[in-house]
Amino acid sequence: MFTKILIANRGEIAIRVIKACRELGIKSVAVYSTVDRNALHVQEADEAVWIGEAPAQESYLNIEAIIGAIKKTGANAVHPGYGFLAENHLFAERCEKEGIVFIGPDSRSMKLVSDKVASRQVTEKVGIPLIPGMKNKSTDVGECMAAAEQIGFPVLLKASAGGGGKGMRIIKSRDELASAVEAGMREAKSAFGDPSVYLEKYIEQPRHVEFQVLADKYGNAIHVFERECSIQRRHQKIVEESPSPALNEDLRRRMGETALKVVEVSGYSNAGTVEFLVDKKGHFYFLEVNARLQVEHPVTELVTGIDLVHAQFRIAAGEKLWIKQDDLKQRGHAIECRIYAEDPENGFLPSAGNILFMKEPTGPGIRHDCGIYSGYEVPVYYDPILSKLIAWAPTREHAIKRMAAALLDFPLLGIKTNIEFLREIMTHPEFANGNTFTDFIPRNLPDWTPARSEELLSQAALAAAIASDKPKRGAFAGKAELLSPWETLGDWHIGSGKG
Amino acid sequence: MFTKILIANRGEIAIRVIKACRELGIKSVAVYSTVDRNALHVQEADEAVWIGEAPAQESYLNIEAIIGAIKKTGANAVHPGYGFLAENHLFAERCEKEGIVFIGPDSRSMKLVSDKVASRQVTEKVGIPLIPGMKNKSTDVGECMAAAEQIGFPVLLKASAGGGGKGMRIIKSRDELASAVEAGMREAKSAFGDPSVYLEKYIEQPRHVEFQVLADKYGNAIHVFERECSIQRRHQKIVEESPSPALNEDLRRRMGETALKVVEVSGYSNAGTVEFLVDKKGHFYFLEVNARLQVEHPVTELVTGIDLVHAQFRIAAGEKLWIKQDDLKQRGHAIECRIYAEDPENGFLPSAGNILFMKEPTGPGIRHDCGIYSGYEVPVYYDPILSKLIAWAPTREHAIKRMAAALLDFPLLGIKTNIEFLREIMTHPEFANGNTFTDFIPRNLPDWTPARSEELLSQAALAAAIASDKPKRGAFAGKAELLSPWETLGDWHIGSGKG
Amino acid sequence: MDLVFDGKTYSVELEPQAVSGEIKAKVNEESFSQSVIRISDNTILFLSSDKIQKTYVASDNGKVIAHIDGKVVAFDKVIEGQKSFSREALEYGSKDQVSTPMPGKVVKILVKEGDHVTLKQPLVIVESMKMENELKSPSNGVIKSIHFAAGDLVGTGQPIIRIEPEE
Amino acid sequence: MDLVFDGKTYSVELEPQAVSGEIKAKVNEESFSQSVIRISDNTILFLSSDKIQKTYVASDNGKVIAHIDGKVVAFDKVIEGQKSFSREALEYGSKDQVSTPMPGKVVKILVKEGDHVTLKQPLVIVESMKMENELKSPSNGVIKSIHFAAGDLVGTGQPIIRIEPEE
Repeated sequence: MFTKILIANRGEIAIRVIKACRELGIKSVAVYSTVDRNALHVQEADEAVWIGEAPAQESYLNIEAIIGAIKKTGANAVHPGYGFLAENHLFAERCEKEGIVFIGPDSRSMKLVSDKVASRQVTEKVGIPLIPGMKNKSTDVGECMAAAEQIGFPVLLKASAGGGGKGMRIIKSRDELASAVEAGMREAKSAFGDPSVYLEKYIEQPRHVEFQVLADKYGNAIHVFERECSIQRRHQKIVEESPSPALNEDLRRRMGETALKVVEVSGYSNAGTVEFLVDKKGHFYFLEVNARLQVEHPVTELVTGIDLVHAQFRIAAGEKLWIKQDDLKQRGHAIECRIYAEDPENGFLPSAGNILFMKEPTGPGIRHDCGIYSGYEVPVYYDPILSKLIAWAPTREHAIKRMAAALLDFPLLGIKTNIEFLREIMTHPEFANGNTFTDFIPRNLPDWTPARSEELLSQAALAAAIASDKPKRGAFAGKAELLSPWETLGDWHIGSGKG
Repeated sequence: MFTKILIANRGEIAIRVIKACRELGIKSVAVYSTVDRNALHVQEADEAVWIGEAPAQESYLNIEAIIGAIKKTGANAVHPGYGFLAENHLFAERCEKEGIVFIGPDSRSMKLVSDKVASRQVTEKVGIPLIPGMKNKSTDVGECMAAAEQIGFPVLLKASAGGGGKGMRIIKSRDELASAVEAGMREAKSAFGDPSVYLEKYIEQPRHVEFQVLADKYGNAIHVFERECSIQRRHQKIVEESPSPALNEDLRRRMGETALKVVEVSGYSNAGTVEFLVDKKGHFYFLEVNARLQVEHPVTELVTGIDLVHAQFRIAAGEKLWIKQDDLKQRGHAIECRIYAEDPENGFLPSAGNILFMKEPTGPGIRHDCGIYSGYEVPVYYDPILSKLIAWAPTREHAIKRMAAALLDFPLLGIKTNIEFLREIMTHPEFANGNTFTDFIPRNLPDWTPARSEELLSQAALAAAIASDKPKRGAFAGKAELLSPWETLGDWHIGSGKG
Repeated sequence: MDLVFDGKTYSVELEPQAVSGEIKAKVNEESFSQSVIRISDNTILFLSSDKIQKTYVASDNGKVIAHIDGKVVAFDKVIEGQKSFSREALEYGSKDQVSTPMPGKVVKILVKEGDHVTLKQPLVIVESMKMENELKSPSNGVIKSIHFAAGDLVGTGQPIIRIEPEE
Repeated sequence: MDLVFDGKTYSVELEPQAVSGEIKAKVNEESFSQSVIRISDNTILFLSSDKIQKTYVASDNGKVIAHIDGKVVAFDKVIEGQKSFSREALEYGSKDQVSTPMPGKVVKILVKEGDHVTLKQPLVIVESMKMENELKSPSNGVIKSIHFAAGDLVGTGQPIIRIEPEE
């Protein structure tokens, strides 16, 4: 096994990997940009190296700086997390040349699967079902227009080089195409350094279902079942769950087999995700392979008992796959909610600033993969993901209630977040019914704004006034008593209540 | 299902039950003594009722006050937690008379199993293996002496009315007997209101292995596998795990069947625990039934995926058992460490006072059932348990490392705790080897004191000095920056380090 | 003390009753009494006859934020001697201008001076936190002035476009 | 500043070097320099060439507690103008008396005045937090006086038994 791993990432995923290192007695090295000097991942690592200024191009996307940090600290391996360089095959290739183990697929198969067009070509040959679409990626509006005409509107625009919804757009008609393609290319360039896009047939009201796979370097592979990730906003997943409410045993088996076939033909190794769209009739279409650990990997971990980060380490270190497909079983139900710094009341604009107070949800079945802390200043430069709240329970119904209860008692004050919006999803009857299609949010929660009764506002104003009525003798010393006049109150009973 | 449950307890177990209520949409009612006005369980409940002064006899053991609180709030059911009234059959009987559902066994079977002598008589008849011992409980030193002579020293003294190590003593010879019996009776009286004790043959270097059972009101029962709880100090469990490193499939099956036989003959329903001693040859002896939810129930929950508190609710509400024995499987490994307010450097004397700062451990596989918070004043009146840290992982080795890592990053400052001592257990080679006998602590960690190098003390002094060097402009405003001169530091690199 | 949320002022007067275990309070002239326990700087319990309401609070300079029943309310404090201001005027979203709530880069201006625009019409695209965001018109009106061009960096609350609202 | 742990005094002098990003410090005359980031009131990072050491701190009146690498060290602060004191003298466990670190009830006194006792011999049983605890003799010596009887409540640090230690 490795003795020292550098984590070429930040935030909650860097901390997730650092904790995995700590459990295995592996030293961890964090990297950070100037603005991340006080970030939590720096505090949790054994070592940390400054790699550049705040803009990601100068730090977290800066291959030279990261290779330099690996060499300087003597790390044997690098874990890329998700985003940034995770699916950059040039980085993987560079690591291979430098004799550094890249914890992920080899650069050749990464290059193949991360190129959506190339991977379509390979998979089409072996009969894997695909959505009709462009044969080649493009940076030309005219070419896109011609392809769209041939496929037939509505079409879906995607960035060729990356995932996460960046650059993605539904184009309903000819008129919208030019500006949509231009904007998509700009976003693709900014996010992945490559403006190429491609178009495919847009499937209405589909579900997004993906299979987690693990493949070793010797051609052995298993799938670790599915995650349903249909609840999205602007093509960005925000709620994920496993098992999918839409799969029966037969469909699950067939999709799992297809996922393993994709892995086989692309020569993929390490952890990866095979994404599918499932339409209302239960037809499924292969979308792409995410050649990395996914944001939503914890739901799989909780349902199957597999530690995916440890599995990544072991495979990268050359171990043969130690689990058999038949040994795997899904148990109970897990749901993940992504906590974003964004303002649902104002078009989900990203929010940044100082976290004045936070209390992490805890309790049976609750996991919180967290990248922030009380007093942390959320910078404006990176993805607005703050943390991930994951709830496991024996049944889906119970997991939903557990998640809703955890979201209710999760103060995160000082910046705007989507916590209340997520609770709205958890308590929505269509979610309870498993009617989770990718249009869930526009269909069920269009223009959502939080309800605030005058009674609540009065109570809030009272709380705010009490909070501002500080005792005069200086800082809070950690004492629950003697803080202000209210603490001299006597004991209270039910029934002594409201005036 | 119930609409409102009163929790006749405090601390982490009250919060555990309150959270279960919240998930199921059941209103929760807390009770509290005068000294517990600021306790966390009061904050988490939907309602709270004052039931008396700090001494438990006047509040948490005060049946009249608790029945009054149930009636006043209109709760349908009462959950007793563990300790206090949990195994008091008079309380269960009183609830039955008042038409309140007691979430636990009925008073008749509770009375039977909680009387160790009576339960021995019943189980002996059906051939359940027992440790040789007194036929009747006693409050007479002379009677105990005669019995001890007949059994043969060493003998073990136990309180007849309760568990948790209270009143328990090993008596090696005649000379020790009188004072040990007297002290045991005093402790038994103080803890359970009943001074009766009894004696049995003391088995050397045994393991303590218990089986969790669930039985409905219609004679259906399952066992939810075992917990090994051999790591004890003064007969008080401090580390528990599941599966037991000592059981093979055959022994597990036979012990599970025996546990179910005990349940059957005692007419027991709801969640309970059948305790056994296992000697070095793999013989097992039935000890007693704990007629309550155990402190260590989370390890079973994590390994089997059963929510034991929800199960208790459902069974108490009259549901038929919904799980079959064959559907149950142990997955991975879970370990629990009990966090106590006690001072391992000074004979484990209990510690109380103000918690100045606490950071809860988090991360994959970590659960923290917690009854305290930063700023909380730990009162002197009750059990010194503060919280329970539970780690689950795919293997025992991984679970141990996960637990050790979590204990390392668990500051709980202001009172003395056993956290460092627990970490010593987790990192001990005999624990890693599974050599967990009840004499683990006296054998492997006698007179343990924490090692503190001069280098560590210098570093600690430096940290203390920096902490005391407060900026002049008042309270910490939640900002990570601009706190003190150190924050004006530039960015730092590996290698720029030590002078 | 006066607190402003969403343009509305909440005037709160507190009168702790140390003996009875309650406080008397007035919020906008409405009087009520309430049992309160202050647990810590950030935690307050409100106690009524049938409910414990755990409330979290945090404050920063001119702001006090309360978290009740899963809902967050951020108030602006009105400092004495300073005239009252509304949240709208401080943040983006006033009727006569478009600004961004956080620093970002202007990607594209979608209108030009003199254009007639309608409520919610996209006016400018700003990139922040790696996502493009359309800022929409807060009213029907005419574009009065444009203060930034594509590629410019824009700070929190800086007006990007001013609008002459029409009735 | 002077800090006392286990009877030993640690004198710390701090000299922050704002420009270089380090502080110079002296602990008991030994000088070193160290990179430090103060994350919050309770969190400090020490940075050296091969290790980040996250350290937690908390203080209360005369005490400062540090948590480094899973180990807790509680220092007494020596306030200027006040003479230095040792931890032993403040808590139970000084050589000439037995007291309890927390309130409890005396269950049984195991010795009487004039008894010769040996180091670690049990002298008194006190019940706190529902457990009986034996308090042991801190030295070889003779029982000088006994200040409580069975059934009495005893407060933190109150001497229960005084001992005349022998060489």
